[in-house]
Amino acid sequence: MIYLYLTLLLPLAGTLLLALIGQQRTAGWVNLLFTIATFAASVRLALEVFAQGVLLSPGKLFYVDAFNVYLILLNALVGMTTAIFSGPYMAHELKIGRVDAGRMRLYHAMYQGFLLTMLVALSTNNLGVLWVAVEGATLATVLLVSLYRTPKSIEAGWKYFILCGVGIAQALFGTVLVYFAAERVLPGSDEALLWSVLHQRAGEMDPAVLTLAFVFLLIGYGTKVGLVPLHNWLPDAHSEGPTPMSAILSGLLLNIALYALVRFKMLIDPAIGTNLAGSMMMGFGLLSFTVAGLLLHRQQDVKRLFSYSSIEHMGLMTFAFGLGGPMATFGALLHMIVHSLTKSALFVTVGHVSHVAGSQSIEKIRGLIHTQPVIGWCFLIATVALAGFPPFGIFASEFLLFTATMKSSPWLVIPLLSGLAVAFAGLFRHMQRMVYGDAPEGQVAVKANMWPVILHLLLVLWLGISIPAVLVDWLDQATIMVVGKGVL
Amino acid sequence: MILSGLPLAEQVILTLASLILFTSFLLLAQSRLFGLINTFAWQGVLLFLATIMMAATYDRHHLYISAALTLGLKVFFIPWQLRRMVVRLDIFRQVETVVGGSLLVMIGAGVLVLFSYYVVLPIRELALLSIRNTIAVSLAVILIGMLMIITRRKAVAQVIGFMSMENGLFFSAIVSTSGMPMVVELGVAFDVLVAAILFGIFFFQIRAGIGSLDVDHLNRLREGDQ
Amino acid sequence: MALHLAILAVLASLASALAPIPFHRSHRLLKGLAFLLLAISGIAAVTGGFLALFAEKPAELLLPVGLPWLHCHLRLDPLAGFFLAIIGLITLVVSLYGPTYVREYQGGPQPLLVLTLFTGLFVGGMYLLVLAADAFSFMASWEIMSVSSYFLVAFQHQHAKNRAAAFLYLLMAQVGGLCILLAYGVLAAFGDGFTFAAMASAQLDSSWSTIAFLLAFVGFGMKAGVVPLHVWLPQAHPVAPSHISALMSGVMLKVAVYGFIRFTYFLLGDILWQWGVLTLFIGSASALLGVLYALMQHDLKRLLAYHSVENIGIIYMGLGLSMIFAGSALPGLATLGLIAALYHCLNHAVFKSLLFLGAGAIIHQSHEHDLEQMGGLIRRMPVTAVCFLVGCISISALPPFNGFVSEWLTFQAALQGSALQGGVLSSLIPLAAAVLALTGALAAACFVKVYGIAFLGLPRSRHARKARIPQPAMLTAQGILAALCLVLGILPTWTVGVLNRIARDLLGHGLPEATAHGWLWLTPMDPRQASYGAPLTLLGIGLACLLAYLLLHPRKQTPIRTGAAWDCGFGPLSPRMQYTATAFSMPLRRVFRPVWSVSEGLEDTGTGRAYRLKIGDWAWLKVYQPLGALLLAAARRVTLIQGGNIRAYLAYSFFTLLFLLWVIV
Amino acid sequence: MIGWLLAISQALLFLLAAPLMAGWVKWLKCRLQNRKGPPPWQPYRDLAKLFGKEVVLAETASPVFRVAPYMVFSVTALAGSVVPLLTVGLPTSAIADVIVLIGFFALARFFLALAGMDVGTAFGGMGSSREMTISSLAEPALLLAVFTLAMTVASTNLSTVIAHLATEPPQLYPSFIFAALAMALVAVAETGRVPIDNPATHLELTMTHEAMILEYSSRHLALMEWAAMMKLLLYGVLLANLFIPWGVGLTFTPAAVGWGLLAITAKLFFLGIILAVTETSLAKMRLFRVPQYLSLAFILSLIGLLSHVILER
Repeated sequence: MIYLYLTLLLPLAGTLLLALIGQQRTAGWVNLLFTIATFAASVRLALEVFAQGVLLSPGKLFYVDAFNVYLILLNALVGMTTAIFSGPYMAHELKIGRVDAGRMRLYHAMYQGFLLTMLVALSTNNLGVLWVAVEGATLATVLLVSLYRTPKSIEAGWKYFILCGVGIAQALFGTVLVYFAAERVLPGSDEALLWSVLHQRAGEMDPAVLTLAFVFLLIGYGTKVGLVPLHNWLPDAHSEGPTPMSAILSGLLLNIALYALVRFKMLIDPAIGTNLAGSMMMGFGLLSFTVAGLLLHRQQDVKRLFSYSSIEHMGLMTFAFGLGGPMATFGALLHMIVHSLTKSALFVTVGHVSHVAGSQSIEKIRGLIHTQPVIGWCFLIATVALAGFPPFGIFASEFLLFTATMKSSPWLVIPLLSGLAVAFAGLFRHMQRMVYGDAPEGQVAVKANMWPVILHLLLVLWLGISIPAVLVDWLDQATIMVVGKGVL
Repeated sequence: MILSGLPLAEQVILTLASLILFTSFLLLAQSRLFGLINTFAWQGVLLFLATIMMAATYDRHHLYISAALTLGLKVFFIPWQLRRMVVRLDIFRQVETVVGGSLLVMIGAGVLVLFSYYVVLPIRELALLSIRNTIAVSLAVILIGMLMIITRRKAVAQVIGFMSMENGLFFSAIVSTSGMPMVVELGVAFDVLVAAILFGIFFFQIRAGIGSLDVDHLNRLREGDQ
Repeated sequence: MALHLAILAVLASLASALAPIPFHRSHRLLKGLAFLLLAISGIAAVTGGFLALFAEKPAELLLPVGLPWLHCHLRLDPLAGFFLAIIGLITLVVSLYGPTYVREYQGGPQPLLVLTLFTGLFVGGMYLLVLAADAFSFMASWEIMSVSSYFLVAFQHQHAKNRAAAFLYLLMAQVGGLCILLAYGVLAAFGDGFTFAAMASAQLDSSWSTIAFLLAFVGFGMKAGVVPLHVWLPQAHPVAPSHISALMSGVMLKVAVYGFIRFTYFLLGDILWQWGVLTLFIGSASALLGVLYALMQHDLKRLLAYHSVENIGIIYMGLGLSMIFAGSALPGLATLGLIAALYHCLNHAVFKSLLFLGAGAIIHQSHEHDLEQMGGLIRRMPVTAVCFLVGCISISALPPFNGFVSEWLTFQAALQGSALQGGVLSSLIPLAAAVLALTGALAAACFVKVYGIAFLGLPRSRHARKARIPQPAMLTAQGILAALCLVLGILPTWTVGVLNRIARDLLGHGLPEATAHGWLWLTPMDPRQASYGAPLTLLGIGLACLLAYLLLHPRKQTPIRTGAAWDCGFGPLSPRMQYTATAFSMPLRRVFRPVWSVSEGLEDTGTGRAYRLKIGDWAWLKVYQPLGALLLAAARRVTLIQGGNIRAYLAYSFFTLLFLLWVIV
Repeated sequence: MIGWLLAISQALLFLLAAPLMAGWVKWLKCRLQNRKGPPPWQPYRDLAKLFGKEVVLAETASPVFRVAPYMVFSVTALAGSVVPLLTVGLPTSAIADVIVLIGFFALARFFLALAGMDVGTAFGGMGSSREMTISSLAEPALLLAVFTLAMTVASTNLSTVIAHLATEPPQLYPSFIFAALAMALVAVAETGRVPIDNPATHLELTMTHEAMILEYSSRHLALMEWAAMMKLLLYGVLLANLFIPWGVGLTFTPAAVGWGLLAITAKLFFLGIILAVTETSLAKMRLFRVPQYLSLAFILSLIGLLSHVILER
């Protein structure tokens, strides 16, 4: 239990401390130290959960089970590796004058604050607190998106703020409706928003209210997931903020919104009895997947490119969760991990790439392999992994997903596969021009620490070749929770 | 539903609900920024009254805290802050026009109210209070708030629309379930507070970066051939 | 034992990818280590493959990697063994050839390590693919093969052409891979599991099995390069380094055929004759169009790539015939078709690799890809010329070399069409045979052109004049393959005997008659029906030559008088007066004009006017380009939703909300 | 053993008879054109003269140029040895069925065309290009015609086919008429006779065969010429023995062989007459009319095949 609190308190302490000293030159290191400590705590937490099973805090405020423990671990890990990248990256930004000391303080404090809100969102048992945390995550990052104070970044920040604010407000309404339905089942109880309680009684709630609630939840959290047509904030926010933020946004925040959505789906499915929620998620998933795939073809900014790819992958996961069934769900859960790892690795690489080329514009990035082979190859390999080629983990999860689709609704496979091909073409047509060929005059290598990227890619490779037993166990338990049946 | 069959408290709540809905319409129609802010503050007052009403009727003590928060945030702090902004940004003279013509928007809002009622119809009425109808009203407030954000060009007006959505949400929580658990209430209030502050920061950023608070000028980030 | 050797092959190839990484500073060490390990893997694979061909029962193994509930199943049966041996053989030869050939890339813009790394992965992926006995490991190794070969195609990425080719290649590989995945998905859905054993036992109704078949057909056809899925092939093969082209063309396409056979014969099992008709039709189209397109090329490697399309077509024709017979309950004839196809797989692997290695030698020496710039190379590189000639004769299906035997067997299978009940089918099948005959004749025309233009005549460019004899290792590699062409051509009985084991494993039926009359006579059905004495053919030709030589050659050795070639009295001949490759194929271009999109005319070159000829591929112009345009148009439309106006964005979410509310009520 | 002896002697006979056939047609043509032509045995004299001459090679010729005549000659000779001339059932006929035979022709042609391209003159390349074009169009027609027979008898073995047709009671196969016509057309094209090519000219713009061997002299030229004559005889024998199989010896008894010799002589005699008459009455056609000619052959053989499938099964 202590480790759970540590996992949450460390980022809190980090936020407060860095709010004071964030402008110092050592702040990057302090940031890193806090993330390392958080990661260590989360590892101990995971071991504890592995040994003892589900963990419920005394006040029933926190609840760690197989579904969120690995996400907590993933969060802490990506938070740490991104912090490794963040230090030198932001130092470079400071040096070239894109940010000043005050903003560095904001940045570092909010980095920790962001991690805190995400960890709270994952570990909380209270659905209301979940909402508060997700909204908090928006608020923590909104100023980071406009950190550079360029007209574009301000615009992106404003859009992010308004669209997500309006969206997430719908989720609150949905939560209120769930609470309303739960109150009737558990009258006068203070526990009507506790997931651990509701999950037991889900079948008894009023289906009409829950259906209504799910629509709002879907719109609300769906906005944060980046489902088309609620996604418009996403490419802007991801492309204009500092790159470490993009890595975390894309790699983690989207996952958390999806996590919230799935938690609610788990409550709503038994009550409604039909697969209405699932169908809606499938529809949104497929639409996002297709549209994002097409949009990839028209990108001119490398970070926008990868944020659309995030939409695409989130669409795929949403589709999979909507599809239901053990295999698709297992695939989607696995996809959450591998996508996070790959995508954050890619954004970290993109950060280095933009330093090499001095620009985020795809037109200006050329000959990376020539100038700096390690960056070029990491970039290329990470994209290959992202496109779902084996032996990387994304292949495994997509394999599961497609075969599951083939089994339950074969005709949907056609748009799914054509979408995948379209998206792949969209990624690679840009990719090739950036990494291959001759470098432009005067392009020189930069100092880059690629170990976070390599670590992520190795993890993804490992997950593609063989998934460790403990993870399989968790994923399977989570699958059982989500759809009632495991794959093993 | 026969009004006379209801206890007085509930009659008062229903009246407040209709008044809140009315303020939403007013917000939609207002073209002066100060007018908007004032109307918004009045909506907060109504919300505050409704909360007190619920707290007294059902003896929910934690609702008094909510009521206090509402009073502090929605009636005093946010309107005060917005007013200060408007003055400092020197935009209080500007007239805010409604995109698409205010009559059309009003009709649209009316349709939204009907739609909200239609949407909540399937909910079975179990509780004593005519909750379903108040939920319909709060849903209508939310939707109208959204409509307002869509039809207003000025960032400040959008913020007020957003906050009025929040009011609708809050109202629904109050009337349907007598308020959320305390921890959630506090969290939501904290989020609203932070959001209000952030909005203020953003006004200055937008003003500095783009030169106008007209959100239609925020169109640098788009796809296609630029 | 066989399986252990196969695993050793996989490990050695992976080691050849990874082991040299620490030594990448030293070219010598890097090359030595990488190619040595590759050679070891080749030897292991050939040995393992052979052992598997003669093994009593298939070897199986379960590796604890892969998905948690689906560990990696490996299985080595005769079919897998056969293809394993093919891969190993070509790998072995390539590892002989490679060290010298890659010298060209030393000190180039791309590190050699990239080449060796992905070569190792590529070969390893192919080994693993034929061993895989569950859908997941099959797909994983399939994609490893695709991706690593993509990197090999993109190796010299400083040229925009190479990048475009690599992109197209990977895209089509991806689409094909997805189709295969789906095909497995269908089987798994019915067969309750992803292991091949579970899938093979699946009971499908004919419509679902047809769907699965079609998906597999497209998926494997995409990689094998059948018309109209072939467009990546003539772009990707020419731009890869030549020894890689040999591997890609000689082996990777075969691996696709392997997948197709494995899927159709082993996993689907109950074959419908309609599938055979489709396969036969597509095969015929590929064979004919492949050779016709090849005829019009004058980039040597591109030409060879189109010939791969042709030969894959021939293999598919054999398979199609076999499937028609299998679907008509004639297992004996089905066996004949299958053996013809398998035999051609082996032959094509050998002679196409030989030709690519030869082309590589030419390019290595003259740095010319264009036939029009070659000429007279037989004098500069005689050994290569001889080996290349053997390759040309083999690929043109002329006796007594190997290409002929497999085409002959295909003809024999086609002639058995009269055994079928349906009159339409039995009259269509001989038509396919006529197409095969046309293909063979055109291939001969094409290789007369290639050999005549490249090796004979006078050098057409300075580069061609400066070519020299390649290094011995390269020549040895070519020599081995040329010898194999001859051996496989004159010992068909032995080869068919080996292939029989595969057929018996897949169809439960062999060709007992084929080898029943001793090693001299190949008699597929019955000696009275058809027979071919390949060793005697060679002997006959040899004897006749010898006799003629002995009888006619003067006893006294006087030097032969030489003089200028006849010039019609217009003065000395110059190399520019020779027939060109374009001119050579002109009559056929006129005859088959609608087959290509031909645009010709005169253009100003600045110094004068020159003849310009552009040959376009209809499949590319009419299918792929419009598809690409459609995609881009759709993308352009879709970008409208990201128009920049925040109010519009909010309206989206507003109306989505209303829509969903409306839906649920 | 007797079979092998007979086979070898038949092959020798074939070699020796080939010039006579060519001479016979030439003589007949001259007669038909009101000329007093060389005697039918003139080709023997020509060959003998050529064998005695000194070889002169082009400076630019490569070894391929010198190997080609031997290859062309020996492959054609091998082809001759597997075709039943006098009797069926010879051991050599098992070496090659009709498809292999076509393969032999193709192999010979391959070297011939290479030789044409070797020296590097425009003539040679042109001849090779045309030869390969014509043959690639002719081959499918030939094969389809052969298939009609093969499907009737269910065998591609020439010996089996001829024996089967000769022994069964005489019947009229409609398909054979078309197949025979198609094969005759192909034979004309493949042996370079009028209207495809004119064997009597050396410098004409449409020539094919002669252009390829333009640079040859002496014994090389002789081998090439001899091979061409053998090819003519081969096609004649094929046409004669496949479509008019009667008279071919079915056993190895001297009587049978004798009858076979007589029969084939008579058949070839008449074939020569037909060939000479057609060659005299037709003019050579333009090169780009040749595809039409060959597609006629293809259609004939296709009709033959179809009528076999539809009418005779």
